Formats: sequence, structure tokens, C-alpha cells
Amino acid sequence: MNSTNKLVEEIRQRFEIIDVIHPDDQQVILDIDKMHLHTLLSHLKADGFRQLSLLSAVDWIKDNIFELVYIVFNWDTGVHVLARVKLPRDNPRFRTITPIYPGAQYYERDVHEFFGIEFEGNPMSYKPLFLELWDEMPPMRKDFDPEAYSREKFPERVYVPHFVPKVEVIE
Amino acid sequence: MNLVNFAYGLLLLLAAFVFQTTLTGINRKVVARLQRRRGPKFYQQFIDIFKALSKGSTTHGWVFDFGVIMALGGIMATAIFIPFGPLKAVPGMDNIFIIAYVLAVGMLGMAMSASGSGNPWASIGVSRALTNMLAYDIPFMMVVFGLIFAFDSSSLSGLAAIQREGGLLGWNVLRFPLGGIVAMISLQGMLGKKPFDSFIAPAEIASGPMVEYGGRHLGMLFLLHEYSTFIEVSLIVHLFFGGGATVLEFMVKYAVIYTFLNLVSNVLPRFKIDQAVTFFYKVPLAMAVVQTFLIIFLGMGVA
Amino acid sequence: MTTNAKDVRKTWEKIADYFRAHSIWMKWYCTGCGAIEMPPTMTSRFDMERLGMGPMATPRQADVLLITGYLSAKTLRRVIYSYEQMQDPKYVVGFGSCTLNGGIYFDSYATMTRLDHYLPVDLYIAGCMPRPEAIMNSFDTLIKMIEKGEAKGWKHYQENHEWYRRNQLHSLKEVYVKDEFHE
Amino acid sequence: MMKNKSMFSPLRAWKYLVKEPITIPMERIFDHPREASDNYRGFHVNDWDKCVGCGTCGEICPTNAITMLPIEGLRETDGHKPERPAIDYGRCSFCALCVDICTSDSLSMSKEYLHISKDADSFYFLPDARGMHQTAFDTAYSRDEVSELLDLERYEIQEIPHENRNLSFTELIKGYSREMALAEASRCVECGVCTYTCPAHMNIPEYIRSVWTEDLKEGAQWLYETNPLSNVCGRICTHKCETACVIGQRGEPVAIRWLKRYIVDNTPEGDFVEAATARVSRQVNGRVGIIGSGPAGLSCGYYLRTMGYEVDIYEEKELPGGVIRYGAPEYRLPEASVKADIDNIERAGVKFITSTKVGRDITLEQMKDKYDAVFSASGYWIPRKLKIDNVDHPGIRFSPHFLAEARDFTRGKGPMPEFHQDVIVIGGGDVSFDVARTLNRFQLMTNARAIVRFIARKPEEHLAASREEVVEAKEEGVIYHLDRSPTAVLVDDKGDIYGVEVAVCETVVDDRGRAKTVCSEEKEIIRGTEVYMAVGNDPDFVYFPEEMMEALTIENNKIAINEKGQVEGFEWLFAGGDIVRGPDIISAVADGHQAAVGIDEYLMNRKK
Amino acid sequence: MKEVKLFLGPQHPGMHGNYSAHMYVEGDIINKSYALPGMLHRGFEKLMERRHWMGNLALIPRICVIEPDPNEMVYAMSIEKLAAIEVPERAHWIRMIILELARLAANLMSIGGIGAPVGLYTSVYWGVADRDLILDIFEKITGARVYHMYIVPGGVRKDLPEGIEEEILDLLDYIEGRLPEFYDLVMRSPIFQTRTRDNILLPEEVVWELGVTGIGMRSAVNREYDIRKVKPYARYDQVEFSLPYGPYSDAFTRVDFKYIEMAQSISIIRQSIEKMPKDGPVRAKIATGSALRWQVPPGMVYSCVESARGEYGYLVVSDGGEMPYRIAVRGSSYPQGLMGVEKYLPGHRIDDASLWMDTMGVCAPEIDR
Repeated sequence: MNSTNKLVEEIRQRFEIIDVIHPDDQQVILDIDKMHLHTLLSHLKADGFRQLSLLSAVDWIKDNIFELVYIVFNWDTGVHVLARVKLPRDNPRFRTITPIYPGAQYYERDVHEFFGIEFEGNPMSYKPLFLELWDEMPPMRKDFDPEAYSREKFPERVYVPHFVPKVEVIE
Repeated sequence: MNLVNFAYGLLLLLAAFVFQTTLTGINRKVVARLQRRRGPKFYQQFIDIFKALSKGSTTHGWVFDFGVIMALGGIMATAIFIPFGPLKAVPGMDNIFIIAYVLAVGMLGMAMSASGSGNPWASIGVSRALTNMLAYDIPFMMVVFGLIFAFDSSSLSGLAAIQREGGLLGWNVLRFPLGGIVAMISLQGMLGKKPFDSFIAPAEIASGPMVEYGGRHLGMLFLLHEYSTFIEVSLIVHLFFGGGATVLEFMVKYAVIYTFLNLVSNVLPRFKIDQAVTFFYKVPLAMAVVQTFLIIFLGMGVA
Repeated sequence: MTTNAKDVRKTWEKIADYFRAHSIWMKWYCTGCGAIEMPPTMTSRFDMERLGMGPMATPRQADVLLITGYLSAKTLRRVIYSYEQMQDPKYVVGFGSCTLNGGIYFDSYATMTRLDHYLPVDLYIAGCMPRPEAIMNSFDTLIKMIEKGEAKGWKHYQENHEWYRRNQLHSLKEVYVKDEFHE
Repeated sequence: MMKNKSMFSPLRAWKYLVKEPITIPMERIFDHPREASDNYRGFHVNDWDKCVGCGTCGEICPTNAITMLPIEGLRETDGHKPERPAIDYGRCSFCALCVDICTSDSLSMSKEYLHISKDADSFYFLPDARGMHQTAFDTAYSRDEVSELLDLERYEIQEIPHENRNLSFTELIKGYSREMALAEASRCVECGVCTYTCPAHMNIPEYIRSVWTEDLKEGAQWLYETNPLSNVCGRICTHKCETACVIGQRGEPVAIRWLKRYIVDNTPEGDFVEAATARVSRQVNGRVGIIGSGPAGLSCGYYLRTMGYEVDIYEEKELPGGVIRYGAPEYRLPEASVKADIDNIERAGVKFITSTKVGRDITLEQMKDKYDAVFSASGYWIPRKLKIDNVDHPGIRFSPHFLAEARDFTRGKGPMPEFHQDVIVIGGGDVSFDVARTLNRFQLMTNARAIVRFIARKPEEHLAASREEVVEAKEEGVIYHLDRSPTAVLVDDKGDIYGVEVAVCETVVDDRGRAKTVCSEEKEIIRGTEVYMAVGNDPDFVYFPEEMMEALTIENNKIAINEKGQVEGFEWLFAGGDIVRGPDIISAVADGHQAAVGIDEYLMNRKK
Repeated sequence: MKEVKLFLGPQHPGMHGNYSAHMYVEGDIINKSYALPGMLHRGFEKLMERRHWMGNLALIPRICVIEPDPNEMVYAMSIEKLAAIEVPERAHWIRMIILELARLAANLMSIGGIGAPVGLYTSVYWGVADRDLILDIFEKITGARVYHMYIVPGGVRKDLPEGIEEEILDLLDYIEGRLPEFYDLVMRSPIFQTRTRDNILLPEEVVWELGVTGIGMRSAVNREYDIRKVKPYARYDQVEFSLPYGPYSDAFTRVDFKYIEMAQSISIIRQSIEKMPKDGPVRAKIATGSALRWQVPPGMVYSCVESARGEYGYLVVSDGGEMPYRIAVRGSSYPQGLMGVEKYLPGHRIDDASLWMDTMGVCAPEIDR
């Protein structure tokens, strides 16, 4: 954790960090207010975290929030920073980070498609990507039941078994 | 041309088809060897063609249908003029110019038909095929003109006979080695073998002109392909390898050349179309120019 | 007179079926996982060209459509489109669990569960995914079926087109899709 | 790598023109397909002789491919369900998790991998040992200890230290800690085989799940569903469920009894009481009298109460509970536990009329008149005597009386019973061990030395008592004289007992697995000054009037009843517990419940 | 010239897998292009939330069919981090052997498969056939050819079968002997070089803009950026290997690097077999009880490994239950497969579109999930 401690110290001095978690020695989770996320990411990018590894969301349906996770990576130190922000679950919207990490464009589109989170400033993100003619709520939301959907849309096979259950009485 | 000649011609056509298709089948086995496998049965190509002919097919307008028939007719008509070794259906008509002319009808029909399908891949394929044709035809024709100039004959059998008089060394490929190389490279292009097959490249343009063909249409396309291969390889055998005094000699020469080209084809990747054109205009064309220069102005190789 | 014509047709069909059986060109469409066992089957180790089979670039040229595993709704539309472009007679082989009853994706919102609802399937292969040996054997079975004239899925599709189309529409809403929407 | 290009280097590939291809020959694909590897995950094979039909394979299956099909011709027995897994090869992903988790080791996968058919239904497959196409294939993938997905070892329950535990009557088992209980509960696979075997058909998987999800209130509700004596049963149940438990097929069964105990010990009292009383109906449909407040009586009373009947339970002794109050020793079943259960039943509205013996203080006829129905569960209280010399000697003491006295003492309601310092216990069942260990404790509590000699006809592994009793008693210093059959109590000139004469016996197991004990003529003398006999008890049917006794069918001391608990010939009279089934607490609870249902049905029908 | 709209895929022979790109073509030049993913979308992330931690074992490898093992590894690693499990030493080494064999197989398919877009089918036939020999080894070790389900949380599922080490070493010798033949056939061919040299460039800025990883990144940024080096997992810190890197990334370099990486993989496997403890446990339990009730302590963790195409990562979120709460997958070719196609495929000729997909390492199933 030594390698990340300095980094966290530095970030703490500049930003209000709500919480810091170290899942392993080369990884830091930073909970941050959504006001500060963009400045944090800009700072991190200038600090060597040049790659956006992943942008995704978690649906905490019990707390009625969406959590966005931005994972940035510094190839020189091998440190992943997971910056997390929370959004209300009803009418979730956030600002895009494409000006900082252009590669986020499709991740945002992905998150929009699967969670329904809107990213202002990224018009591309409103278009469908993986799904075609989707007519339900965004499928990765926790209250979406894929099995029910599947049953309704894609009927299952009902077998007419060939085998006669073999009668071999076990004493 | 009377009825007997016509029947004779049909018979030759049949022989050419059987011969070329069998050879294709055998070649598939040879290439399979190269690829460390066993390959299909030697008569697989027949089954493929007949199967295709037995299937239904969709038309894409009369241009599409007519083009195929026109192409097949044109090519088969050309094939009749090609001497099968010493055998000739229409004596005196095996003139290079006639062949080149009738061949063009076939190619045109093909291009028409493919464009008629309306598929963009097919259009790209056709334009590539035409570009390709332009690329290999110029060096090839230049060399052929040199030959005609040298021997003062444009008859295939005549040219072959002249070569045979000089024995093995009389073969044009040895008399005019540069021209021979140019001809072989051009033949590779004519046959649409790698590296010059960009007009049917499956990985690029989904088999190009053939993209919309299926069933009977495809069967005809296969027939057409066999005949055009026969015409093109025969052309080279007659022009550069002394033709055939006997049918067997012709067949052996033919088979060796065809197999050799196939083997070369299967260890090479393909050029992009612009690279192919550049290549043809750089290497073979230069060689052809030199060769023709040597023939015309120095008389080199001319007995 | 009529019976005579029928008999002649029959003989002709028999000959045609022989050719069709021994020269099966497959549609080169990797719809799912099972496609990863196709390259070994096609290439030197198993060499399915020995059976007279080979991949073809376009649906027009192909005789058999291999559904190599699960089909997402998105793929299913394109598969149906491809199938309808193929020339008669045409055959469909379903690979592995997914084509039978959804396989491991039985509860997925994106993939179909049973293929024979949408396309007539001539043959199924067990496995997830089937090994090349199983694929080769299935082709052998298919060849025998065609020789005997048993692989009549395409006719079934023609005759029951309504039913198939209804199922397709139920699951997919639209079968033909314009792809521009997402650009 | 070399990067110079060469027109000719690709031509090197031509060398393969003369080399043998690597293609697999056709016959090794079609005629004799290549054999799969020894580890291959091919089609399933299921050894029906081993399979217990637990359905765990279907639970783990990530594709829902496995359904348990009821098989005609198979019977449900303890630890076996008459079901076998059928596998849908339209789902299966050949992950073999089912093989790894198979409790009975019956599932494995073979080298068979070819199944091609146009018939989709043929992909639904009921595996047996013969493979998919009735051809033999070698077994390939099978479970080993690395790929094991079950937890085969029990988590240790906390016990009081072994040293000196026999100095007092403190309960031996402390119970599970939260972590251990969760760990133990996590071993359960929820197959439900135990439910069938449990006489009371308790919802065992459900309450173990409640432990797992830490919803103990729900757990308590599940317990009261079928058993109002969970405190008791969580401690001294004979746990037949554990012998049926499928985890026990290969490892140690889940400690079902201790998990039940964990629920009763850890549920907040309020929740527990609520679970017991919430289901009680306010409506009154009738009145039922019950003879005997043992487990059967309590259970019947409780369930009748929940169905809306007024219930009076008659008890001869001072306190209700019967065997659980006057039988089991304190170190197994503390008074507080008994009280908790009985209090809850009382809270539910069951009335106890104690110190009232039916037949003495009230006659059966009176009861018949007073109540709409009567349930008799009077139990076994008359000690059996061995047919040996001097068996009527006054120095011989019997288990019911001794244990009752001991229990009164530990409860603080009586003096310590009198005993000698050198005693012999004759028995073999759990009760005899209760006697021996209680004696052992008494001796050590009053003296530094204890001599308890234990005589049984059978060797250790064939004793009727539960295993832990045998082991623990030995640890505590009870001296075993096993394989000895008493033939006489030896009395000296003064009339005092000085020992027991025994014959040396041998137990052999025959081909069918039945044990048979044969005693030789060889005799031994085991010395001791007092003999305790714990060889079983008999019922006391004195409260039945004579004419009734004649009408009743009594075989082997057991009254015949129908499946509703009704005594044949007397539709108003129901019976249950020991007098119907022989001694077993959980069976008695089950009988009580069953009789309650029977009574309800009878009275409802009568009303109409 | 008129602009024509063309579909590259999903059933185009030049497309690897069920993936599609729409191209607006003028002449032979691509003007605009868009990726159309989703044909292989199965909703994995959703399905994983509905299965037990162990049941997911069947699902995980199916995310990427070309190289399933990194999926298993990264899933196992995440759980091990969350549950703080110590993996037995021998298991680490076995995992490395499996992962490198998988990388070898994927690269073999790739260096053979590079023949397909350029029309050199002989190399395809060779490459796939040789890869099949690796699959035979996999079958012996894991019981399946493609979806191994072998690397499990806590270790590996079974110990190595007896004598497999020799077989692996023999196979490595064979493959090592075959590599120069591939090189002669493909890489030294002047026509191949004409097509690939100075073609399909990947400049450093683009790498950072998109987030391209793997060989593409290493060949462009001139650094040895590889997860195995930067944050070693398993026992990669105890073997010696060095990966190729360079400042100029064209199609040829990227294919060329694959040859070097294969040589490195072979070396890593040999070292692993040598250094691996000869016996010992290979699996640690991740939780108590039966697999139906295995739970993973709550938390969030991101783990990544280096697949043949770059950084492969899972974001695993557990709420302490019997099933994952959320798993997000970072497929290594996600950036180039989606945004790369949109921004950097235009400008190339349609002849090169398929080659672009191939040398950029676009793998459809891991993008679609």
C-alpha cells in the first residue's frame, strides 16, 4: 500500500475525498462527490493515469442510487484508481468525461444503454449500441428480470421425453 | 463450318470440360497436401458443378440472367477455337485475334451480369476485375505482339508447330525467357490466382462479382470458369511451350503448368488492386518492353 | 401419364440429391461460440473438404446454414434474412445446447431459446460446444439424410411460412432491420 | 526474427507436398471416433444404485438443465428419494459442477460425446450407467478431493471442557457460536431428504436456511410448524434426519439437531414466544382431554390449540412434561429448556391438570363425558425386568424411578437419591447410559472415586445407544463390561448384592448384515453392591376399563391405531406416543401432531 | 465517384466473428465507418448476477471464445482478493502454464489467421491445425477443448494429470520448430510485406486516446507496458521474460511482435514447469459449506490480466451474498473495436478493412459480452 499512500495523500490535499479503500496494494477506491469528479480525473490524467480502463455503473437499488465507477490506470506505476460517484436513481444524469478521456464515449453509451444513465455533452451516448429494438427498461437495472422477459419473448421447449422411466426396483 | 465440324467442336468442348475439371479436382488434392491435409475426392469439382446446376436460383433482372448466358456462350464459343493439342474443331480459326475478341464478349457478359445484380460488392469486384484485366493484358499483349512479329503468324497451332520444330530449345519460353516470365505472371492474373485475385477476394469484398450468384447461375459461372481456365492455359501452352504434337503431350504440359501456377498461388498472399496494377506496370511491363525491343530491333531469339 | 412424370421426377431428384449430398457448401456465418470449432473442422486436422464441404462467402452460394450456438435477437434477424436468401434446397444444422433450448443463456434477455421456432432445423448436435468429431459426424448424417431425401426442412419452411413468420415477429418485432439507426 | 524478405522463402512450404498430412483418418472420425481424454467432460452417467435422488445436481446447475424425475418403481426410503436426474442437453453446458457436487458420487461423465439427431426430444436424457446410446464408454470426468464442492466435515460445536465435566450436571454442549452455526448451515444442500425421514416431517431445509440467512424468527416459525418441543428436540432428539442426510453419504451429516438448537437458543425470547403463539386460533371448536403430558400429549395439545380447541392435559406427576421432565438427565436437557417449551405451550392456552392420574383421580368414562375427544399418550413407565435369578431383590433399582428422582434433585425439588459407591448398570440403550452417567456424577459429587460398571450384551459398535453416549461415558470413567449377558444377580448370605453373574457372548454379522448375539456357557462374575436395570419400560394401561382392554388390539405393548391416530373401535379415543410406537421423543411429537389433525377432522365431520 | 454503403459483416468472410462495421466507401477508400456490435450480446453481466459464485464458472469462459482462460483467471483473482484467500503455490504455476498455453493457442490462431485477410489460406490451415494440438493438451488437463473451466477461485479445479509436463514440453519443441516455417511463408513474403509495412498505423496519440492495450500499445509507445510486467499476477514476477516494444506500429510490426511473444510464452511455460513445486495442494476453499452457499465478503475490486489482445479486466462487486452483485467486464479490444472503427478505420482502403480488424485484434464476443 506504500506506493498508493503517497498518491492518496496528494489527492486528499487537493480534493474532498469521502472515503478511501484499498482493495489491494496497487489499487485505490476513491469515493468522491460528483462535483469534483471531473477535476479529479483531469488531475489524475496529468499525473500519469493516461488510460481509462473501464467506466461502469452499479445499481444499488436498496439505497436508490446508481454508482458510477471510473477506473483509470497508470501504466508506469501499475496503479488502478477507481473513482466512484453516486447519482440518484430517478432521472440519473451526469456530465460526460469525453473531453478528458475521449475513449469514454462508448463506455458512456454502454452505460446509458444498460442503466439508462444520461451523459450530458455526449450526444452519441443516447443511441442504442448492443441492443436492437429494445422496448423494456434498461436491462442491467436490478429490477429488470431477464428470465421473465426471456420466457415471454422466447418460448422454451417443452420436451416429450422418449425414455420410459426404467423400472428397476432398488431393494 | 459445317455440321460435322460443329459436332466435333462440341465433342472437344466436352473433352475440355472433363479434362479441366478433373485437373481442378486433382489440383485441389495437391494443394491440400501443401496445407498438410488430404483434400477432397478428385471428382469433387464435378459434383460441385452439377450440384450447383441442380439448385434453384434467384434472378436479379434480365441483365443478370442474360449476362451469364452471354458470358458462358462467349466463352464456350472461344473454347471451340482452341486447339486441343493437335485436334482442332475449326481449322484455320485458331487466330489469337479472334480468340481475344470472342473472349472479350464473355468477359463483358460477365461484367454486365455481375453489375446487373445490383450488389455493391459485385460492382467493386467488377471494377477490380476490369482494372486487373487492363493491368495484365498490356504486358501480355505486348509479348504476344512480339511473338507474332517474330514468327509472322497469329495462328496458335502455327506458332506451336514452329516451336516444336526447334525441339525443346525451340520453345518460346526458352527462346524468349523474359517474355515467358511475363506470360506466366500474366496467366496468373488471367486465371485470378493469387497474388492477383483481389477481384474475388472473399475476405475483402465477399467474393466480389460472384456475390449474388447461387444455384444454377453459380453452376454456369463454374462452367464458365473451367472453360476460361482452359482457354487461358491452353493459350500459354501453345504460345510458349510448343503446344502438343499429341493430345497426351498437350495434356501433360497443360497439367504441369496449371499445377505449378496453383502451387505458387497457394503460398502467396494477394496484392491489393492498386498494388497489382503498380506491379504489372513496373515489372512485367518493363520486361515485356525489353523483350519486344529485343525481338523487334535485335531479332534476338528469332531463329 | 401423371405417375410416369412423377417417376421421372423422382429419378431426377435422386440424382440431384446425390450431388447435393456430396457437395455441401456451408454459409460462413459464425453466429456463436460453436464457430470456434469450425476452423479445426475445416482445416488440416479434420479436413471436412474430404466430405465435399467447404465454406462459402455469401448466402446465395451456400447450401447449409450452420447455427453455431446461441443467437441473439440481433443475430437472429440477420440469420433469418440470410436463410431466406439461400437457394433451395437448403439445410440448417443446429450446434449444441443453445439451439435446442437456450443452453446456458436460457434466461438471457438477449438470446433466443429454441431455434426451430424460427427456422426449420434438419439436425441437432449435442455438446456445448460439439467437438470437431461430432461436427464431422453430423455432416455425415446430414449427407445420408440428403441422399435419402429426408432433409426437407426447407419445404417445411415454405409450407408453414406463416407460422414461422408469426413466431419470428413475436420474438423480434421486426425481422428486417435497417442498420442505420445506431450510427 | 529475421526480417529480410525473400521471394523464395514462401516456396519452402512446398516441402509439405512430400510429407505425410496430419489429417486424422476418416475411420478415426466416423467408424471409431477418437477416444476422448481421461478427464473429458462428455455425456453423463449416473449409477442408479448409488444415486439417492437428492437433486443437488439440479441445484448447482448454472443452466437449469437438470430436473428430478419421479421414477415409477422406486420407493421413498430413508435417505433416498424416488427420483433421478434427467438432463436437458438443450441446456447443459458440460461444466460438470453437478459431478463435483454429487453427494452420493453417483454422477460422472463419460468419454461419450456423439449424439446427433433431428429429433429434439432425444436430447432430453435420463442418464444411467449405460450411457446415452446403451454402449459402454469409459468414465472420464469424475470428482476428486480437489474438485469437491461439498463441505464434508462438521464444524465443531462448543462443549464444556472434558476434564471434570462429570463433577456437575452442567449441560455438556454449549451450542454453536454464530460463525460456527453459519458455517454448519452452509453445508446443507437443501435436498429435503431429511424431511421424509424425520418422524415429524420437520421443515429441516427451511429452518437451516433461516439460520443461514440469519432470520431466526422465521426459523422459529418453521420449527413451530411441526414441532412445539424444539428446545427439547434441539437437544435430545434421536436425529434420524442426520442418518438420512445426503452429506453423510460421503462425509459427516449436517448437524441438524444442533442447528435447531441454535435457533431456539438464539432467537430473542419475544420472537420465539410470538412464533409459538401467533398461530393460535381464538375460535373454540370443542374440548379435548389428553392423558399424559409427555411429548405426544404436549404436541397434540399444542396443535389442537392452534386449531381452536380447548385442551386439558392430565398429568400424574407434579410437573407436566413426562419423559422430558422426569427422564432425560439435566446435563443433556436442562430444566430451563423444558420449561421454555412447556411455558410456550401453556402460553398458547393449553391447560395442565397436574398431580392427577387418570384411572385414579378421574376415570376414562368421566373424561369421555367431559370432552369431545380424548387423546391418550400415557407413555411407558413400568420398568421391564430381566428374567434372571434374584431379579426381585429390593437392592435392584430401575431407571424410571431413579432418573425421576435424579431429575427432581437437579431441579432442586428433592434430595439426592441414595446410591452405593460400587454399582452395576445393566442396559445398552440411551437410558442405561443416562443412568450410568448420572450415577457417575452423583458418586463423584459425594466422593473422590466412582465405580460404575456397565453391562451390555452387545459390543460397542452394536449398542442401541447413540455413539456419542458410548464415547462420552467411557471418557467419564464408566467401566464397560460388554459382550456380557447377565444371568443372575448374586446375593450373599446377608441378603446383600455382591455382583452379577454374566455369560460371555459374541455378536456376529451374517451375510445379510444382521447382527446376531450368541452367548456361551462361560460365566464371569462382575462385582458391585447395587444393580440398576435399564432394559426398557412397559406401558401402564390400568386406566382402561376392563371391557375396553378386551376390545383394544394390543400387540407388543402397542395399541393399534389407524393412520389418523384413532384407536380402532373407539372413535372418540385417539392414542399416540410410546404406547403406540415405542419410545422415541420425535416420533411422539409426530404422533401428537397427527392425532391433533385426526381429532380435528373427526370433530369437524361429527359437527356436520 | 458515388459514395456506396457497405457492410463488413456480420457474415462477411473477412470479419472474425459475428461483428459488423458499416462503411461508406468512395472508390476503394472508406470515408466513414461505424461499428455495429451486439450480435453476440448475451447479457453476461446480468446473467452473472443470477448465478452462484461457483455456477458462474460455466458462464465466465464463454465471454471470449478465442481465449477463455484470462476470463477465468481474472474472475478467480477478484474473488481471491475480496475473500483474502491465499492460493497454493503449485496452483499459481499451473495457472501460468494454462494461461500461457492459451495465449500460445490464441497467437497461433492469429499468426495463421492473418493469412485469411490477405488470401494466404495455407497459413490458416497450418495455424489452426497446430493450435489443435494445444487443444489436445487442454483436453487432457481440463477435460474440454475450448471452455476449460479450470482456473477456479482458490486455485485450479484438478491437479495436472500424470506425465502431462513431458507432453507439453514436446509440443513446445514442435511449435518452436514450426514458427520459422510460418515466418518464411507469411512474414518474409514480399507481397505480405508490401501489404502490411507502413500500413494501418497506430500512432501513440491514438493509443492513449482510445485506450488500446496489448501488442498494439507496446509497439506504439516504446515501453514494455504489459500487465504481467507492470502488476505481476500469479508468479510472473518469478520467471524471466521480456516483451517486444517499439515506437512505430504498423500492421507488420504488430504481427511480428506476436512471433516474439510466442517465443516468450514458450519460454515462460518451460520455466514454469521447471520451477513449479512437484506436488502440494492446488486449491484453497473460498468459503465454508457447499458450493451452493459460498459467499464472498462484500466489497468492490478491479482485477486485470494480460490477454493476447491486452488488458482484460473485471470489476467485481459483492454484497456478501451467494451471487455476485455486479460484474463489469472490460474486454481488451473494446476501445479499438468500437471507437477505433469509428475514428480510425476511415481513410483506409476496403482491402485493408479486414486486415485492420485482424491486426488491431478486434474480438467480437468480448466487446459484446
